[in-house]
Amino acid sequence: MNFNAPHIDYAALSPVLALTVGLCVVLLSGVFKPLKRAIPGLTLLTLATTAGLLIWRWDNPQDLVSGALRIDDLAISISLIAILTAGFAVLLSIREPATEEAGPGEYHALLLGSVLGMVLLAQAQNLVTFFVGLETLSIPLYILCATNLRREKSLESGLKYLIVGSLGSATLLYGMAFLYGGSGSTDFGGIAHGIAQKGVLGDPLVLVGIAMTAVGLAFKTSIAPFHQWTPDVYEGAPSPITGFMAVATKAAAFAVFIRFFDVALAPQVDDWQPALAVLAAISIVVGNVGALGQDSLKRLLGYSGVAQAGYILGGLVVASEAGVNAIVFYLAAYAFMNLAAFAVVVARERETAFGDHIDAVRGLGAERPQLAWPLTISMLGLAGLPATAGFIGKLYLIEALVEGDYTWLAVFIAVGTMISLAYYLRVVAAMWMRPGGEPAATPAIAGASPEADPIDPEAGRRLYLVGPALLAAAATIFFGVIPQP
Amino acid sequence: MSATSWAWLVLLFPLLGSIAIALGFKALPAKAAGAIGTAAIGLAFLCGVGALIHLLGEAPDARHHASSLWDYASVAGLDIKLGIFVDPLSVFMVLIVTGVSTLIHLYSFGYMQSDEGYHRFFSYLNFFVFSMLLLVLAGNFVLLIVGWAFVGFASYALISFWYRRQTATKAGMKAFVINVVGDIGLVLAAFLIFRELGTFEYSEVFAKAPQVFHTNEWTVTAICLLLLVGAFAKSAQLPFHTWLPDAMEGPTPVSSLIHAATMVTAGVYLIARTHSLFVLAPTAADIAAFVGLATLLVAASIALVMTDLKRAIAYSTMSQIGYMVVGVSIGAYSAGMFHLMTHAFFKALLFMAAGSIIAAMANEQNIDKMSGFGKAMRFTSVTMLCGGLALAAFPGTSGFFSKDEILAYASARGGMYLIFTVLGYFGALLTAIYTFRLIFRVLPGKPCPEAQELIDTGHVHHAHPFNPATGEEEDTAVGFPGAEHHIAESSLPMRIAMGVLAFGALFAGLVQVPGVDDMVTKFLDPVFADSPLAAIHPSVAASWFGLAIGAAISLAGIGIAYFLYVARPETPAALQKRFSALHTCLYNKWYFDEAIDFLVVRPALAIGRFANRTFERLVVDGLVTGTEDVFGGGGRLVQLVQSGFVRSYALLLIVGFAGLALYFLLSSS
Amino acid sequence: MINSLLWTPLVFGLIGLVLPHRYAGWWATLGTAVTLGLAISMVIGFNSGAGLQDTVDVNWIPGLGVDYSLGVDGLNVFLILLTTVLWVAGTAFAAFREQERPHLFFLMMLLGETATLGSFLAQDLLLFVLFFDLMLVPFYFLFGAWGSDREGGPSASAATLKMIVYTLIGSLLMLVAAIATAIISAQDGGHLTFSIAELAKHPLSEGSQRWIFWFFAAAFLVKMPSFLLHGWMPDAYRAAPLPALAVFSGVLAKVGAYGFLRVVLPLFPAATVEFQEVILVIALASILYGSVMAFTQTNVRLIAGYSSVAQLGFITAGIFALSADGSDGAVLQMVNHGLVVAPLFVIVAILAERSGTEDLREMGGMAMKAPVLAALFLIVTLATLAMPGSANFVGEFYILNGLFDSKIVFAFVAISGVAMSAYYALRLYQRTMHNRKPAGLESREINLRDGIVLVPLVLCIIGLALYPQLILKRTDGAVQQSVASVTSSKKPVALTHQAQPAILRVIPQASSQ
Amino acid sequence: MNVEWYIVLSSLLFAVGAMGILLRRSPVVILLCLELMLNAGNLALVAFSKMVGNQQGQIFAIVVMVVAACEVVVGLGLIVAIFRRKLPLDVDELRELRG
Amino acid sequence: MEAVMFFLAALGALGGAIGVVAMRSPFYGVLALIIHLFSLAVLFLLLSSAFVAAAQVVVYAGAVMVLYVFVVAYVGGDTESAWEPIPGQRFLAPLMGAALFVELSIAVLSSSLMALGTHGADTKPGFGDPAGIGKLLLERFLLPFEASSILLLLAAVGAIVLAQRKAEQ
Repeated sequence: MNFNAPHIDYAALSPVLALTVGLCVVLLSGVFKPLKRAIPGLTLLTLATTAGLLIWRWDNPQDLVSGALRIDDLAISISLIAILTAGFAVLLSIREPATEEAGPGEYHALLLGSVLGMVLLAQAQNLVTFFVGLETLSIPLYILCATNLRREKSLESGLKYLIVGSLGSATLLYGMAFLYGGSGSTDFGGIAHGIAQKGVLGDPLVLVGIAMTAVGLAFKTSIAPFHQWTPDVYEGAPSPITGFMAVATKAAAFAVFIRFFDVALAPQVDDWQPALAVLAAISIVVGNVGALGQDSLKRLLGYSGVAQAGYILGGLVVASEAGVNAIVFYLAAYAFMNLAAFAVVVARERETAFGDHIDAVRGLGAERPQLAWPLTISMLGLAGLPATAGFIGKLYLIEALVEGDYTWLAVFIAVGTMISLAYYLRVVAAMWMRPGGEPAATPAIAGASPEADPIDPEAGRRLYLVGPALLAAAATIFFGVIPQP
Repeated sequence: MSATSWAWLVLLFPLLGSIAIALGFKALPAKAAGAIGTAAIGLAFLCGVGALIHLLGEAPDARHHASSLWDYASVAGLDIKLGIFVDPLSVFMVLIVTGVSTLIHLYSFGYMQSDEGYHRFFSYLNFFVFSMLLLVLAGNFVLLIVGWAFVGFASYALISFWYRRQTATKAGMKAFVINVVGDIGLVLAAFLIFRELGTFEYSEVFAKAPQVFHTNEWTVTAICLLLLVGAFAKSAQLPFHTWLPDAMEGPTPVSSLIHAATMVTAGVYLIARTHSLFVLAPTAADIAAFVGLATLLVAASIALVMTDLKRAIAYSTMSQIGYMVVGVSIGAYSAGMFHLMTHAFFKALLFMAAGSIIAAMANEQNIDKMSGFGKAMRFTSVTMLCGGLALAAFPGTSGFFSKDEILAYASARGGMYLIFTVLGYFGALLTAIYTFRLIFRVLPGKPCPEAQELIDTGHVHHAHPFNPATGEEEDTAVGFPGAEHHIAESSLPMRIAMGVLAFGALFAGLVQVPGVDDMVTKFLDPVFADSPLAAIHPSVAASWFGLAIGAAISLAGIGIAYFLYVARPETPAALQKRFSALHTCLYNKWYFDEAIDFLVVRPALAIGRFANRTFERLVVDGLVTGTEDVFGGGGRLVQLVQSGFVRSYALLLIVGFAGLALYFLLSSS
Repeated sequence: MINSLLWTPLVFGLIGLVLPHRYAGWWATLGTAVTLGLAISMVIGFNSGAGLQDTVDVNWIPGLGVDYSLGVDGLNVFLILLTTVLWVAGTAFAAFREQERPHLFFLMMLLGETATLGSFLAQDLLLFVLFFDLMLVPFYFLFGAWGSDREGGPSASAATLKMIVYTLIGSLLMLVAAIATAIISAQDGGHLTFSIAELAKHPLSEGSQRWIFWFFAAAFLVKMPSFLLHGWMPDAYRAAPLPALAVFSGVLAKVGAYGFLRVVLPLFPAATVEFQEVILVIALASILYGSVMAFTQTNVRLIAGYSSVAQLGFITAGIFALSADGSDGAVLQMVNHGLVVAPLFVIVAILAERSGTEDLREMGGMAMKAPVLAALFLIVTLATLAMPGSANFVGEFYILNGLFDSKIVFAFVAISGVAMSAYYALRLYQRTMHNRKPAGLESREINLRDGIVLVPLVLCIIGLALYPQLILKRTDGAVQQSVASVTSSKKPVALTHQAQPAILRVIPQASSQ
Repeated sequence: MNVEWYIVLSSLLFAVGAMGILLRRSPVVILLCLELMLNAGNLALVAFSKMVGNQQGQIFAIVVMVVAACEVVVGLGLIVAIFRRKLPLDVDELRELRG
Repeated sequence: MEAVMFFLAALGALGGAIGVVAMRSPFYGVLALIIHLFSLAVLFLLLSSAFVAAAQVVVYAGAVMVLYVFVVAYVGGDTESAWEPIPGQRFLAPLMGAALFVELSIAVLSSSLMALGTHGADTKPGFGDPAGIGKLLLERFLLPFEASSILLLLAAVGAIVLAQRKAEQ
């Protein structure tokens, strides 16, 4: 028995390697006291290097390590979104209590681990890599959610995420097993080939396999009715992590969603298209109505994420190039809009005793315009108003949908957007307009409670919070005005 | 200078006067405003005379000219120019309007002296004259409508001139809205004309109409009926007349000028102007004539019982316009226009006299409280008598000739039209009675306290100013007659105006004595030459026979009035008791106001209230809140399902999975 | 030129952010004045025979076939002028008064101007939709943040939210419809483009037109607002700050009507003909309902608001007369109504300052010491009720004449709105200016600052009354073109629909004689 | 035995595991049930691997074991953290986050 | 013989699984799981997957279960009450479990895939032995293999983060 080491193109694999190395370095730096302060910097450096390497590989698609990965423009753009989000999360985590709780080395290593999972997931093209990547993405997040150990909510969110997430993973795994059984292969290409060749097109085994993988992926992307973890986990997790999770998880999961469904399951497109369209519609409705009347900003963003996932799923449903482009653009736009919002939420959490309650941003327009503007732009963008990237994103999606003969879903997006205004603008109103009602008499977390985090009255001026917020908001506007720079 | 240039100048002066007074309301002293206003109208009158002379210098069938300043709105096939049309009819109207207006301005110069809204008054008044002139000079239907609406507005503004009186503003509103209904009639008529004939220009319309329409074709009948809606609304004919009595809330010169002499006769002018169409729609013409007749009788009957001096005269105006409408509708065009002219003189005069007396009564308008002004105010009494005689068609006065000419024409046309003659004479009897009822009540007899005061002190009576309609006390700031608003024949301009009009009332009839001169007929003939009806002329003998009957009826009426109100003053009360039902009906003006209120105003307001209180809240708002509730409810449901139990989340996940798998199983087959 | 016209306000607004508070208002007014100057020079240079001119056309989102494409023609040239005029007035009116957070206020005003101008100028369907939606953003802030809460009613922000959500339903559906239009058109052979002119050349199949028509119509009808879709109007109008409301009511409502002419008629001719009567019924309902509401309302803003509903009903009816004169009149009436309703709201503001209330029942006698104010108000009132001799009358005359020719029954019903408008407009005037003055109410002459705002607007009304041809002449060409696309498709339809309601065939044509 | 039997058995195990998650409130037991489900997946993978005759399924199963182990470690870590925080070890009582 | 083995192992696996779900005490649950895992290992052997079976026994039944036992011992194995706070859960959970089973079985049994009804492909000897698995692992599945090692590292770090003493402050 002779052993043939697989060919490895280290240049193309370099982003993954860089991340891994960075992860180890960061983890080790946590052990040495003098290096502790440099950890955020090291993390950012790792991310920047990875991003640079990714950009270097732009427009140069190829398969890696015996077809386990495929680095192409989709993978790179999604990875970049994940890395960008992680970079923001690092900045927002500065002085975050959770960082201290977990130890900065561990915290950032876990973050990088999750990013690694995302990069792998975005490039995955066989079931094993897919599954491992997904778990590498998820498991650090389960931990990170719970890192604010003093707060019950944080632990609760971690546990909930773990339980439901593992249930989702198990379902996904079972579906993968069926697909493997049906097609006899674990490679995406092999699956497509197997389904088409073995005469199992439309076979119940394959179709149920598709259903189960769809459930697993829908879970990760917060598609209703598999969304229920989203609001709870978003609310409970430390805010920088929530921001990271909201954007990056969704992006990576959608990347593999696209790759898996549009490549491996392409032969069955007629079967899964209507099902996913219905799921998208349900998500749009559930997410949007669920967000109505929410007082917790993070929770509101959680529900909004459900709705947004519904919109994005629309781009997948049509299974066309236009749809994929629309998804990528929308995810990028979504990243900027959400990051701006979370940066402000983090700043206000530290600045006031209201936590992420909507009262925390009441009167922000007068008090802290540098925070109010980003949040406003973010909300308007999420609501899809013109001159923001959100509008253009919706434009792409709707165009793809109409082109793919899913106009009714486009109408759903329109109606959903209409409902969503009711809660997005509520936030805007709280910032700029005279309060409709009295602010809550007692802050969400009383100052004396042991769970309360220390208040930093200057948080609204800190560059590492305001900077990302402004940057993300500016990007939102920029891509709204010049969508194809 | 061409005739049209004169006509443009006629329009220009009042407009300039109005603007100058309006803009200079702070800078100009009161007298200057009055002087400017009067002078502007005087100049307009002179220009009108210029146009007249110009026309008379031309061959009779060349006496029509059109001219336009600029394209007003001419696209998409509509061609609307800012154009005027000058012919004997319009010049005739111009002369009456400017002539009477000049005198009334003169009268107002004195009468309104102490009013604080003096500038406003003259500005409005000049604007009114401008509008009226625009109306009569307009060269197409659109501009006619503009003038039509402008006079309506001027009328509104002047009726509610004392705008702090709620009665005045209400009356103004009523007048305006009813007039807008009339405008709508005109507008629709214009649409129909345009649809059928493709133009709004008078000359083209009248030239094309006979070629396009068959006689009595329903289109042309519809056009004429719509025109009549406009005419009746303006001229206070049934059933659009209710605004006119209320319009007496305005200052007396306004009643005299707008609501007696000029504006209200615009309907007559309109029918005369569009006679070419009415000739094609004899049914519509007959309808007009019968409505005129009905108005004539109804108004006269109401005037018999009115106790409010000005309102009684207002009903008399309605009645007299009825004669004119009958005249121009049955084909007695010149006669109708002639009556329009004489009526302008004597009715304006009567109002002026009434104004003097009311001023002397310190705004009291109830004739039951008046008596003995014959001694107290000699000049006024004499002029009032002149006006009264003319109105009652006393032989030889102007009204005598003009009214009888219409009736003589009706009998000459014969057939069904004899009804107009017969009932017209009956109306004349009523006219004579109610006219002299007023005169006998007011002038002779023992002076009432106010008259006595005037005799004794030479000053008019002073009382707290109050609203004669409601008895409400008035403050003296702007918007009410000023504190010293009690000018009674004291001022020279007023005397001049009344004198001239009295002269006109008595002797204007002499221009058109049957078989003698017929000046008006001859002048207007070219205008009506195209109408076959214009060829009908009562013979001179028949005319004189009619005059004789008219004289007899007039004298009889005066006699009855003398009997009732002077010789046996207790009879009226007895009659009133005897015929109490009839009296109540008359006294309530045949319940027209109530009927309109019940049929139009109340339903409209009820609908409005329903819309406002019920529909808006239930349906329109309900649509919004309903949607809100649906989504909000959905939200609460989602949040209820989001129970916080992780196991129930897992359950939902499994349920969703089972559902999805079921779908795929079903779709596999 | 056209670019600078569009972006000047926004640029001024952004620069204004760095100026001291005191100057923010005046700087903004200067910005609007400069824009007005540009607009005037554009109108002067306008060639009424030349169709679309001053065009700019740049690829914006090539992937989607969206162009940044602007242009001026007869349809929009005066609406642009109207926009710039009213914005100067509104901004100046606001600048004369103390505003909270002036930077933001005036930035929003100017952003609103840019967005509105953009929606008028856009020649690309998607760009139009974009600006159409963008208009809402500044007004959301203006109404919500500077509006006033109503006692016992919804707060300003709640009322505004309702407005935004309501008006966006239509807009978002319109977005879908716009994209569908382009894509279906491209699928029928042809490249993907949103250019309105290009799309008009290849109308969609009737089936597609049908639903797309309603999506567009929903957006426009809500915006106007028309009957049954005006649910957002009362609360928003009550809440809005008056300078913003003046431009909002004066201009933004017209964008809806303009959209019908610009987009719906040329692009969906078959559906337009098919649903002509449905839209006419809605228009008539708006006229009647708006009028009836206006004469029972006691809130002065709402009287103006509901009168707008009625007026926009007229405009819609004119457009859907589907004849050149009707649409000519509609365009003229859009300008007129803007010129009337904006000063009306300015006057409402002035009255409210003097009386401390916006309830008609508590007002009266304000003309006492304010003859100039009364005169200005009177002129505005007369124009509102479309007094013959005003340009509004000419507009209504054209509208109704067009309607009379095509749908006579509708014309008869519509014209009853004229009578009602006389009543409600005069009622507003009388109850505020005339009658007895309630105690505690002040009658004060208009001051110079308000005069500077109000008098030019009134002069515009008078000028237009004397020479409405100014607009009609320049508009007609483009309107004919817009209507022609419908009438050309109308003929075969008319042939297939022999069974017209009998009532519409009652009147024989003159030519048959 | 036919492969069908194995697969049916694995689906039964999968269903039992899912039911356990739905019914049990102790986080430890829920973790055990998750193990059941993952193992059901493993059984299916291995059975299919036998069926199609390649060993990819077995590789997958091994990787799944690693993943399962990771989940267990993290899950147990969380349980310990919750226990230390003196919170009830009952998933139904952890419901501060809801709505 | 194979059938007997299968039924016995299947019974063991199913019994273990039911035991996990049904046992009130976590401690017994863990023990039931161990039975289940051993039974599974037998099934793996039957499916000619020797290496997987071995890994199952060593990794799972050995290492992981020990961890369970420690944790259960640490936090205390209180039996949970029978009270069900979520309405409908008692009823719906078995229902959905059954539905899942039925659906999956239908999918399998109604599949047209012929191979399901066989003993599987004819495999060469050495199928599933450590050598073959190892070769595949290091050649084709090198990357997932390495990735799972990082995953393990991360999980370890995570466990430390969560369970460290500091949290008690």
